[in-house]
Amino acid sequence: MTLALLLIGFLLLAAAGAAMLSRNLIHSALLLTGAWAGIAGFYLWAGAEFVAFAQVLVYVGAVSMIVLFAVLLTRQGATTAPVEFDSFRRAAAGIITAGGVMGVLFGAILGTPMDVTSAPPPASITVRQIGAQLMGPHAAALLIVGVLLTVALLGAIVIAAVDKPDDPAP
Amino acid sequence: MTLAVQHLWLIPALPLAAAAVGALAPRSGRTLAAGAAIGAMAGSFILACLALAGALADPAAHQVFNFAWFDLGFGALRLGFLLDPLTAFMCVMVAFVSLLIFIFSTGYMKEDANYKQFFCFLSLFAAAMLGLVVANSLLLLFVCWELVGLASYLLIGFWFHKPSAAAAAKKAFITTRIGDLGFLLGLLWLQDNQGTLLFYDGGAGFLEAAALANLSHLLPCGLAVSTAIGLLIFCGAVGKSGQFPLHVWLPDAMEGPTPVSALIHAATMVAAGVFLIARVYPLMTADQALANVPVHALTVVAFIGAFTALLGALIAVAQNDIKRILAFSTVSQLGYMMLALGVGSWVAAIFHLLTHAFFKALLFLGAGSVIHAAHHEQDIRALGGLSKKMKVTYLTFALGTMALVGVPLLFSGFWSKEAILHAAHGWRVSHLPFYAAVLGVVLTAFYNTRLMAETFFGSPRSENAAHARENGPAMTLPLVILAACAVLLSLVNLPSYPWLAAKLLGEQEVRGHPIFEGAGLMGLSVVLVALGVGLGWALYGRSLRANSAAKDPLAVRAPGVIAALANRLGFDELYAATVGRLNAALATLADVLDRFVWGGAVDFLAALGQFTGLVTRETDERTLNGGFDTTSDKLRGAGQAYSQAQTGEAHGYLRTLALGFVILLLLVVLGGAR
Amino acid sequence: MNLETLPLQVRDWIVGRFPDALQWLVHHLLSITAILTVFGLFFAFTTIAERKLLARLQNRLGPNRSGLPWFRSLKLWGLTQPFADAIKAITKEDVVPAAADKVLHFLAPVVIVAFSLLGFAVLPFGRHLIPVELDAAILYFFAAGTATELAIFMAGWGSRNKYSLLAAMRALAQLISYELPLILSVVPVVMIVGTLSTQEMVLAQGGWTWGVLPHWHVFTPWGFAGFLIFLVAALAESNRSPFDLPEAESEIIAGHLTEYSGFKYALFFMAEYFGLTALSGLGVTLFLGGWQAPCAFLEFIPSWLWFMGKLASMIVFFIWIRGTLLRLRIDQLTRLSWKFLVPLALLNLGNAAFWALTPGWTGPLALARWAVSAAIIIVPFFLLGRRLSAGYAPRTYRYAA
Amino acid sequence: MSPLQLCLVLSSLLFCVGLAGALARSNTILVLLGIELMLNAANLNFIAFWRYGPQPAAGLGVIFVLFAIAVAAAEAAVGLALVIAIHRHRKTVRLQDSTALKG
Amino acid sequence: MLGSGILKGLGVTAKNFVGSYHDPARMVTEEYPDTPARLPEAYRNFPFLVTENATDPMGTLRCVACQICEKECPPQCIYIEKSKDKKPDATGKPQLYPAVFAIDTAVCMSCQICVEVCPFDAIKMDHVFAVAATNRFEGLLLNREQLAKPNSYFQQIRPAEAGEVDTRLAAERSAAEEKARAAAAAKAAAPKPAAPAATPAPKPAEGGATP
Repeated sequence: MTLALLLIGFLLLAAAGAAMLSRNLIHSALLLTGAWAGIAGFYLWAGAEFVAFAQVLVYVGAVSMIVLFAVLLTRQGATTAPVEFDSFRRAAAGIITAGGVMGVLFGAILGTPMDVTSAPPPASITVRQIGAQLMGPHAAALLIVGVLLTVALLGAIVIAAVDKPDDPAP
Repeated sequence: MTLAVQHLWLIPALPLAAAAVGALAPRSGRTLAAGAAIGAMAGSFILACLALAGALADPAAHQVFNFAWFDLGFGALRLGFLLDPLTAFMCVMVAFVSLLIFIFSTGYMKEDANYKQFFCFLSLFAAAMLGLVVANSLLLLFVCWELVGLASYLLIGFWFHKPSAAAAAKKAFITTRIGDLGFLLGLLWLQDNQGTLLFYDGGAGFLEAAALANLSHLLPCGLAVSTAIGLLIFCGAVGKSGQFPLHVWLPDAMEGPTPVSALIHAATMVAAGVFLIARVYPLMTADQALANVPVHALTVVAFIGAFTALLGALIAVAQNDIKRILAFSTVSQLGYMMLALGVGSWVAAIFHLLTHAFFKALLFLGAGSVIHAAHHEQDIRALGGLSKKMKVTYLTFALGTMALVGVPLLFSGFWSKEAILHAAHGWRVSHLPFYAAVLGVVLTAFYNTRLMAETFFGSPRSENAAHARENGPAMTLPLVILAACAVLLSLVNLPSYPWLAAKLLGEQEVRGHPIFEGAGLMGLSVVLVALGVGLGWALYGRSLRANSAAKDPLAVRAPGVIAALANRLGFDELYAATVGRLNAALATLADVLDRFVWGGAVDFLAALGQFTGLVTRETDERTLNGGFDTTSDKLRGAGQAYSQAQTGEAHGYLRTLALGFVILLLLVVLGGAR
Repeated sequence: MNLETLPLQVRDWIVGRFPDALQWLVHHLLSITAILTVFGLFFAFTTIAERKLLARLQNRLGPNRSGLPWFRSLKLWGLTQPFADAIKAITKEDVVPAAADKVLHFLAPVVIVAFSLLGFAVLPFGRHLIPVELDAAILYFFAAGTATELAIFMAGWGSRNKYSLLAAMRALAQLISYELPLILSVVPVVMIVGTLSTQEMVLAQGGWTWGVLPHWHVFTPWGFAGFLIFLVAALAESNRSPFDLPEAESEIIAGHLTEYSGFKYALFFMAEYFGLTALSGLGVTLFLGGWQAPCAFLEFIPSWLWFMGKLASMIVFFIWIRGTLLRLRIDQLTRLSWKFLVPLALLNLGNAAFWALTPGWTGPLALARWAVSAAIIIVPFFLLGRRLSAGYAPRTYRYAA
Repeated sequence: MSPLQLCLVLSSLLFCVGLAGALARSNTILVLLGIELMLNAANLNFIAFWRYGPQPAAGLGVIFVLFAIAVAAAEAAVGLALVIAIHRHRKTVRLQDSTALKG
Repeated sequence: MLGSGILKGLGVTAKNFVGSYHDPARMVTEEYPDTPARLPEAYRNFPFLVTENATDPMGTLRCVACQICEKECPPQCIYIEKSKDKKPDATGKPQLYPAVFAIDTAVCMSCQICVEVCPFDAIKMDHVFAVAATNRFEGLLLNREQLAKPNSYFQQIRPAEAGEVDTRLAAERSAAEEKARAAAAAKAAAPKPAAPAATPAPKPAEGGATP
């Protein structure tokens, strides 16, 4: 059980790290898709099937697509030119900051005594339960998220749409 | 609760759907709109017949289907549908007459550019009217009541490009609103008092005995609560049914297309007032048992009805517009119905309502046929000689006239009017209404004879009349059907076999009387009718008008009276002089108050403010400014210094955020450790 | 010997021969092997069936020559053609363009085949034959299907060929556009049945009226409309004609397949057919009653045979469509989805809601229920259809009778 | 180390990878992707606590993650649309080039 | 109605499908190696040399080695060497014959110009198409013996054209015989040298035969 978690975690972190380091944006996006799939794997491991599938559907199926579209739409001509780390200073500052955050997080996690010392039997939640929860106590939130998604969709279209209607799309 | 009452909502829903179709159809969708309207009406008619069958199976029962409209804090607001013989008979009548008038309209409105809208409005009206009839809640009834008012407004002003039509629509709307205000007050009072507006609710409705008992206590002014509420509701009926003193809108409403006049302002909507009083009859009669009250609600109803009946008939004598004559006749006949209600015979009122609906619709449609054929010539002085040119119209119109006049034995109008006279005669409170009614009978016979003679006999007195031709089957067929009904409808309530009355009263078996039981009264009435007809014939029929400019024979004999009557006894002027003036005076008063009193106060305050400002400025500039200037300079400098941190670079922000998080977490962890 | 449970008996017998510790592994491996074998063969024969059917639809003969080695006289109606094709594909030279992104170029066919196979895991092939019984099977199915889009993008981008890249963009746009109507056409079924589990959906379609009229969802107004939308969207999702724009050999060579040859090409081909088969299987499961027999007296035929029969007829229908219709243009394609299928699918959702709210309308009201439900979908169909074909239809053919 | 702590360590590592990426890279798309990773790391925590929390049956963690995924999808759509719009107007996708909001 | 066109199209293909099983007239496919290819008469591929007699191909070549075709050939795939001696031709006149006549079919483009220009109807287009060789140089270079095919073969692949050619040649031959007889008669009547009359143009005879 723990072995599986370690494996998933390793692959996940490797994919995410490689994505952040890659000089090729397309590779980054694809590796990140792998990382998202790995996160779905973690959800599966944790017994949250529904969330795992939703994660795959949303991230692998949709978000990665718009990332790829965005990458392809925002490069001028040279599709192969690698993305340089343009400033060593920036990179160093970023990594140092991240390291600092990691340090305090680790300190906090390892320093806090957790109630759970041994893994309980895998918790599982059926789709029916999730549906009842969503439609029952969380119905308002569900509606709001629906509105949010609609607004986001329209907003994205408006923002990304070409200003002049007769202007050919880039 | 049977299936019929559960699906009663379908009866108004069908025309409503047709109205929606008409509203959504493209402008060119004339056939679609008309077809939908007629089809929906036919459907409603069939459903209404089924409902009638359902109601007659158990005439004594009030079948109801109630449901909660929405929940309020203090409880649910409930609406419902009601099926009893009264509703069912009204439904059948409204649906049937509407159907015929819709068919008639396809011919009458053929050339109109707004044909589609016309059917949309008509359907809307029919839906509202049917909804009004089937409602089991005073609230639902009120909603539909206002909707029919709206439809009436739209249809009177249908030819809105005519200034007179627009003015008439406005007048009708506002006048009826005055009455509706009373109705609304009564309704609110009732809701406050009873907590329900349902008519029947298995013992909990406000028309049922338990509730009515709550309404018998007296107000400080001596009236019983039920009397007050009843009179307030009666205000609505007065407005809608064109009773004195709110009768002024109805004749003007004739500016609308003739089918509208026939349907709304003769057969159905104006009868809604009568229907309303009949519907809440238990409420109206709740004060009858009380002896120590100054007046009973029904007494007021009876006097107003009788007066209106006489007044309408009188004014009708001096009118020249064919539709206006019929309109005043309607006012008069509605007065008869109110009279019948007032004297306690609501069955007679409903009987007269039904017969009147048919023969008055017939008369209006006949008038419409005449007008359509005579190229919109409405002045009877300019008509004439149409009996030869328009045989069907002439014959059916004559039948309708005879029914209205009350020619004995064969015609439905005779029997219903006889029932009213009989009831008025038997009323113990006063005989004045009876005499008014008797006089009205004479006058009715008189002006109708005049109408017939001037319109149909003699020779054409204008180009338009000379060129008149009989209309197509879409217009004549409804006439024929209505004429047949006008004659045959008497069979449902002959004194020897009062089937209708029995059913309305919820009796299983029909107890007949000898047909000539009130023979004396009947004889009197025959004599009166003969007198009226004879007078009319003597004045107008014997020596027919030569040309349209010739003076009226009656006006020659009594010019003052006729002038006054032609001016409708000056009610419009009276209202203009009183209500209108009052309104204008109040407006002026408000204006004066506004301009001088409040305006002066505001002006003073403004001046005060200006003065204060002046003082402050002086103080400010001289004493405080130096100090504040320095402070703000410092602040600006500090702001500029801080804004250097605002680089606009997202990376920087993110970094700062992360560092802040680290510091915060360190604080928490260290603080927790401490 | 019970045909219905025969596959299970075989599996249990094999599993029983292994030690207890390994049994679960063998159990799953057997399921995988069975799926791979059955659907591998199914794929092989789908290709030959497609070629023969297409030929017949166009008055040709189709492949009929490949026989057996050493038995030249036995032609076997050309049925060994797929094996010949496979041998050819394996032995062909694998060309990788010099400028290509080697890793992605290699990964693309692998990924696409792997993910297109995943969908089979949740399809109930028979009364007792379902590889994995998942609670959220439908969601799993669509989640598994999304990776194929990525694979196509990888192929198109990794080839470093402008036609391939164009095809990749087309594929992305097309798959995004049609995923929505596809899922929306499935949601009504989920709504009516109230579960995401495929097996329960099939069970919900059991039973017959008078023993002959099956209670399949396709025989309800909303189900029929949903099935049609599903068909169209499935065609587009699996890049089948008339939606095979990413390939479009007449405009962009073969799109993302331009730079592929040999076995990698065969893998793409295989994945396309696996995807089509899986989607057809889902359609059968959701709308055509899954493994349920159409009549009560036909129940003696094992359920998995029914499933495969329905699946085969779906495939045949797809081939028929391919033999009939022309390829769309990209703007027509997206227009059809966003302006026609999506609104219609949303309305169908409302239709299903109406259906779910009125189970009590029985007797004569059942007719009204049907009429209303049909009207909800047919009237918008006509209105939307009129708007969609405004300016295109009715078409006048100048050169054809 | 208990499994819960393992999960938390994993999620914080993922968070830091995302943070480092968002801070170190200059391409706006990559920065957005880094932020997306941080969001996912937070989701991991929800699931971990749901899994090892006192009341796994309540399913609050799952529900929360579902909402978070939906919101993240909306965020990604709008964010990338913004990137495209900025690119169209300024012909750059470098984050440090877009400093019009400077104080 | 939207979709009616699709249904109609499905109907058409369905009809095709059903029809393809019972209506052989629909099927246009020929199973070539099993059933011989049915080539249209005008089909042409590679020229061949016509011989009068199948038993003695080299002796009865119509070709007189005039080398017009060699000159006219666009890809220059014809190679001819004239003979030193003369042989009687179809009309019995002594003529030269090709000692070497070779066509490189790897180069030939089947343009038919050699046939057009040949005044002796000696070279015609063939119907062969499945030509394969293991050697791409010599294997496709055809010599005189490989090119020669009897007139009966020509009649078989192109009956109409062969008939025309045959009647024309027969007319020429009979005209020549007539003339020979007349010359013989004249010679018999008044012995005179008859050599110059031996080359009448075939034109009038051809013009008479073509309609």
